Amino acid sequence: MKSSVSSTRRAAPGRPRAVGAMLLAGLVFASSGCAVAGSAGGDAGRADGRTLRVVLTQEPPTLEPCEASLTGTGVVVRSNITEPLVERDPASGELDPLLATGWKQTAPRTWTFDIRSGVTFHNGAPLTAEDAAFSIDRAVNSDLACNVEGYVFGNDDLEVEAVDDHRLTVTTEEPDPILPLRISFVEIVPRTTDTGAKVRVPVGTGPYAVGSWKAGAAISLDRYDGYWGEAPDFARARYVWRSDASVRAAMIDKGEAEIAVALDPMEAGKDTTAAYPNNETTALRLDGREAPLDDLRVRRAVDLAVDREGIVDALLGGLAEPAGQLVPPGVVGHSDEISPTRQNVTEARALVERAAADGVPTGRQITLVARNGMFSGVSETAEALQYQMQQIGLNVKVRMADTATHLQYQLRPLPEDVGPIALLIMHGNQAGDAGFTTSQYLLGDGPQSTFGTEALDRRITEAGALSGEKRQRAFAGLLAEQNEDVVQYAHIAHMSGLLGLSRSIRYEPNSATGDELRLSEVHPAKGAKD
Amino acid sequence: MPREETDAPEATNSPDTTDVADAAGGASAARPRRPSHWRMLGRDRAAAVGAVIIAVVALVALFGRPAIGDRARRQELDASLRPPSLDDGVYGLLGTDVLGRSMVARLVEATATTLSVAVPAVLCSLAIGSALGLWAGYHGGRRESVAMRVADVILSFPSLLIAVVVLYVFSPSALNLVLILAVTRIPVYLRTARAEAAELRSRLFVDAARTFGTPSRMIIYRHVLPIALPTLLTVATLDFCFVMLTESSLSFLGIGIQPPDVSWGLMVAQGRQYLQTAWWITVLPGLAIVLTTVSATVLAAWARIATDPAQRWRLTLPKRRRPRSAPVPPEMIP
Amino acid sequence: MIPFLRTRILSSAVPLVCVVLGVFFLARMTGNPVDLYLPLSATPEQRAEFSAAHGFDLSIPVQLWNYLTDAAHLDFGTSLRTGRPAGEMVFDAFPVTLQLAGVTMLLAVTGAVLVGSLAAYRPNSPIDRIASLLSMTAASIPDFWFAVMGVLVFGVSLGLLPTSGTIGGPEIWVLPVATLLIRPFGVLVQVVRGSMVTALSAPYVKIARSKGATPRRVVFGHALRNAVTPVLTVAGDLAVGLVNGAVIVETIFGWPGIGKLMIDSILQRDFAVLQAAVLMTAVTIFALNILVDVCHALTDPRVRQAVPA
Amino acid sequence: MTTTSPPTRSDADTPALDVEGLCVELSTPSGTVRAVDGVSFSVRRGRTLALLGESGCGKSMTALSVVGLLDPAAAVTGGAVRVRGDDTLRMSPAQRRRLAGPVLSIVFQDALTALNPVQPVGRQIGEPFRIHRRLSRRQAREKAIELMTRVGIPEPRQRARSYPHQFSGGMRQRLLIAMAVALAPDVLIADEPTTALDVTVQAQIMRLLRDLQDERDMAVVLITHDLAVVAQRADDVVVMYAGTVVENGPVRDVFAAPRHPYTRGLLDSVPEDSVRGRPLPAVPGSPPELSAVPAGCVFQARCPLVRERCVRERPVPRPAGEGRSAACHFSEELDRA
Repeated sequence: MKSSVSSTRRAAPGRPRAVGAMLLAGLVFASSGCAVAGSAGGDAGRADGRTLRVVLTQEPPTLEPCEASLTGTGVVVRSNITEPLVERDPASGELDPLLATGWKQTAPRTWTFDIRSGVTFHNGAPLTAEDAAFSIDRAVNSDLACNVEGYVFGNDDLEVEAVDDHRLTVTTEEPDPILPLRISFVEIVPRTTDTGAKVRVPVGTGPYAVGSWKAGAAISLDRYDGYWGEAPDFARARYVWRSDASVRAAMIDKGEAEIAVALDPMEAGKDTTAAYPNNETTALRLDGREAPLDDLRVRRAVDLAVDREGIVDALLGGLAEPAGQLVPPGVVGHSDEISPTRQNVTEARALVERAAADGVPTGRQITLVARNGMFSGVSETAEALQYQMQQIGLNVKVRMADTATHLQYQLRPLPEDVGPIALLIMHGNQAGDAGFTTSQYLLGDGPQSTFGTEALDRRITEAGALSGEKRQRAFAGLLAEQNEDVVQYAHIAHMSGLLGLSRSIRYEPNSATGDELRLSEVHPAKGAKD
Repeated sequence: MPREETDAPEATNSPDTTDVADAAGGASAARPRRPSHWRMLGRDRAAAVGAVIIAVVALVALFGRPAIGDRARRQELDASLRPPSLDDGVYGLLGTDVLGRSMVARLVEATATTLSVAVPAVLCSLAIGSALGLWAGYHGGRRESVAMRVADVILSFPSLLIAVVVLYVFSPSALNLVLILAVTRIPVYLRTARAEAAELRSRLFVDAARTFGTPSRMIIYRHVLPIALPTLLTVATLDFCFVMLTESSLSFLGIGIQPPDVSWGLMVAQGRQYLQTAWWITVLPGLAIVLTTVSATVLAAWARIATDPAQRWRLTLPKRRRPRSAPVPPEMIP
Repeated sequence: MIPFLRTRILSSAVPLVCVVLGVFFLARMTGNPVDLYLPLSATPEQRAEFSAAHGFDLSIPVQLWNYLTDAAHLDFGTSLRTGRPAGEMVFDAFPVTLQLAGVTMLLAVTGAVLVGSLAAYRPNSPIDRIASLLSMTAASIPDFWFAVMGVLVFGVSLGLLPTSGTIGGPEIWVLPVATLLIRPFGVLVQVVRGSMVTALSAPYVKIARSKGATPRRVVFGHALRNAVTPVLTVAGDLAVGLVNGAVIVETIFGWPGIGKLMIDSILQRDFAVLQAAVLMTAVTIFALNILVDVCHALTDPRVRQAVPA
Repeated sequence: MTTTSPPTRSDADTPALDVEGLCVELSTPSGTVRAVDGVSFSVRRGRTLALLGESGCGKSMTALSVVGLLDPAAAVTGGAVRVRGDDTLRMSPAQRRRLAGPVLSIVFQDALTALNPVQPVGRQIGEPFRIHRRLSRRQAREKAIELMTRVGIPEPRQRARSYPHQFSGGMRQRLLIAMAVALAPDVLIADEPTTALDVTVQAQIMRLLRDLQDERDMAVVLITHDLAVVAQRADDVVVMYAGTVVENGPVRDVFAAPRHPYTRGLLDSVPEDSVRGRPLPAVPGSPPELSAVPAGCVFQARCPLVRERCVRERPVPRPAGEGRSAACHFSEELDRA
């Protein structure tokens, strides 16, 4: 429109002023450009082959290591800036040594860890057992209310002691067979770290140290030259964030970033994407305390109503796997025997009719609560579930909530007087053990469970004390029991993440990628210059 | 109230008509029959097209839902994202969305929902805002100050924020949506009505009515409202556009119309992730918004002239030389 | 001019106070943030401790008093989400939005005055019709849709512009400003055109022509200043409305502005940040309203004499 | 435009303004109508010509066509407007602009809307000097103050900074006149310059106009419906009815012995003693609609002398004495009446 102005004869009178205005605009433009650039840190982040540019969904609220179990924080911090003593191999579920070279159960309630020598923090201080003890103490026993504390360790405090520079003992109140796995969630920080408040920018032992954090714009990491392990290929890494998936995808297409997380499944066809199972499992949690969902037949009917293949193919880009249990393959306790329920509308309808005949108020409105942004296509999924539940004769309404509201529905104490709720949940299995899942989601009074049965509760408690093959069998058995006799959950799918990867790099995503994007595993593509 | 004094007499009384009216005075003063609105509409091609589009939209909104039955909700996951084609009957004409629902049926249903949100919202804010504004403008003084400050408060609250709080935190029901949209738009009418009433309150016919002891309520209703109404209605028509766009923005943030209900705004918002793979999901409802609002704007401009005796003559001129007054009245605040 | 300003400022302060109080109560109505920030299995003791640490256990009037007294010292508390001072976060974010909105309004008003005047000079000419149609269309395109299209077309397909971000040369401004611009521009073109048509047919314009004034002199010397009053009013309200548009633009293009900060903080129940952000916006709107009034007074001598109610 | 083109001094015989057969068409709801139909008149420097007629008779439109300020709804479809011998209707807009001010100028009736409300009056009055003489702002201001002094604004130096709304109606009319005569135009068109004013002020304004006319040797076209003003001020009169000229001649002769029944009607309806300030008197009936102007004589519906020929044939202006013409088939009969 503006060109038509200046090219028309009648506009001629306006030109000098227009030019003035444009100049003025340009001036503001330029000055404000400087100001923003100034506040954002200057660096243009061009593709120079030495900087790895990663685009996330949101700015990490903090880089505090004890909050690393928050996805937004952990994806930057874990294994890049700070490291734990022990790490879990996402593929096999085995524990591998990292800052600890070995560990063993030295007493029924005590585990001993051998601390690696020759490791230094970014501030130059050497790593000792005392640092490790400090870190565990800070994350688990302090008043910081770290996220890792409640989720991984429950409420019990740990007794931590540095025996000498390279030996650490951890003592629990009850025998804990999976303590090393729990310890893998604690990122190790130097003993000089603040214990009174959370830190925003941590010091760690990882391959990268925080270079700069321009609030709102970008976080830069620099390669730490004193890193004890193999040096990563990229000298620098930059994180930026865009909340719109199509923009993240566009940045890969445009060459503005090498890695983009959480792309839309619709992009899956491109060769610049890589899908990976992300250890998240979606399910519909049926509130068994409220009619009509208090009737087992109705819950089973809901389970039968869900068209898992249809949802996975049409809405999730074919990337997910229909699920029959809350834990995906690779997690201790996953049962290979359980197969996802197949949709059977006739049978489901019959079940609902039978329940109705027995006086169950099947016409009562059920609220299907889902959270915006839970995963890509969540509102369509909710619509599909609603439609499928309606098809079998139930009355369902969808309510899309924000995170905080969704949490109110998810966590005990559960909201009162809201009628029967079918809550769409997405459970992360990063811990790699069904024990975490069952105590939260299946235990009758579990923090995220609406009801349970005594039998199931007993089996959960028993299984938690076991280890090895027995543990595996016990959990697999009780997961099957939930599907038979409890049906609090109508499982939907084991989800997949979709990563955008520029052609200039090589990276194999794994199930932990969503929580822990290891920059050291990213390499320049063959032929691309270093 | 300096800002509201936008309507200094010489600005609104369109002096451009005076000399022509003078010249043509002999003709227009005693014109035996005024041309019917239909004929005038027929002469203005743009307005006629706009009227047809608005009429179609209104008809679809009123009678579309019974006609399509449950087609808009019938899902068929196997038929996901079918492009528009002629092979699948009427309902396949515009393709299907990601859940395999017919786009034709979705658009029809969305028309009804969109209008059922936008129309009540606009009417509410029109009624409340105009009433308050006329009352404030007619009485002046303290009452006027209070009303204007109320408008200022509403305006200086980021409206999207209120929307997020009410819709996200409490309940994203259609009723709340209508209320939010209505409340945030009240100041527009309040200001416009106040300006009109303030200007009219000193006019002779109002004074005359006052001296006869007519209660102020009646004066406002009988003398002030009829004169202010055309302007207010024009603003309302244009506000329609704003309300639809806001509803769309709210859908983008996930707090607009809630599925399985569907509105144009929601369709555009949900469809944007399929822009590259299935353009029709987002482009068609977007087109519906643009077409409807442009038609409403054109029609509002036309109606404004057509209802103004001093300007009606413009519409009857031959096309080539027809001067036009503003398609958007200056009072319009987006 | 001085009494004019004084009256105006005093009368505008009332809404400001209302907004300050309103946001406090609105925030409190959204519920307790404790659940969001504590681990899922936090004990009641931990919850109580957290509440006490952030003052959520105090009674509402006490919280309000603390909020007001602290705000008077420009202390807005600490963000729950990031642990940073809320005031600092807002002051970081605010210039971004202000620059974005400033550039947008400057371009929108300049462009609209040029295009609108051009259209009004020859009503119903092809130029007028094209300008009217385009401006109406521009005003009715959903902004987020335009933004995503812009990223795909200009960012990816044509490769002319960066897709998003705040770091880089002037080119990074194009898409965000264009997205924010379309609606104000579309509306303003129509307002300018309408008010110019009226002004251009006024007798004083005829007189100016009878003095031999060139079209340029007629439009910019005589008509524009008379036509500018409604344009200013509408532009002021559009500028206020830009906060809403900024939410969308900042969300899509990853600009760390105050619109996104506000929405994030409400979704995260980060009350301190929310209050600081809304207060900042309200003060800006307050200042903007006064600026608009001053402009009115500057352009129209009649306004200067009228003392506002 | 660089310098004021020195007007080629016309000899005394060439009229300053010569309008010939001017036709203006107006688009109306019921189709295109002829608002001005074949109007001709001319006026010399130093002389005053009055265009007399009821409102809607086309006199204002004639004036606007002469200065080129017609509304878009109206268009000149024929005739010529010669200023110093050059037809302005065939000029380019730029050429016309060069005449506007130094040669042709106009005063409107409503001085409040004719002055730009947002500009100080000094600047508006000085504008012609800025446009045509390329004076600096300061010089133009001085000129404006001189003019304001001349038209009788008290304390002109201070008042030059005031805005139109700060002046009374009479003062505003003075300002408008000052602006119009700034460059001493050859032709000044005054479109009902006193209608909006009260009677005492009217007289002052008319006196001012006359003084200025004498001073600057201007030709004045006075558009009015006020017989008294015509009688006192004009040298010649053109009586218009329904877009046409019905009678034309020196005021004294025409008023003494009208040759058209319409003029006659006008004069008869005025009481002998008080003619001043009355609106145009009542001639029974009302003018025809422009869309329904009859084929024959335009005045036939109200004419006391009407007969069959008037319905059939439109009378053309015929000479009716020394420098006079009238468009009536039976103008001779008026003498006898």
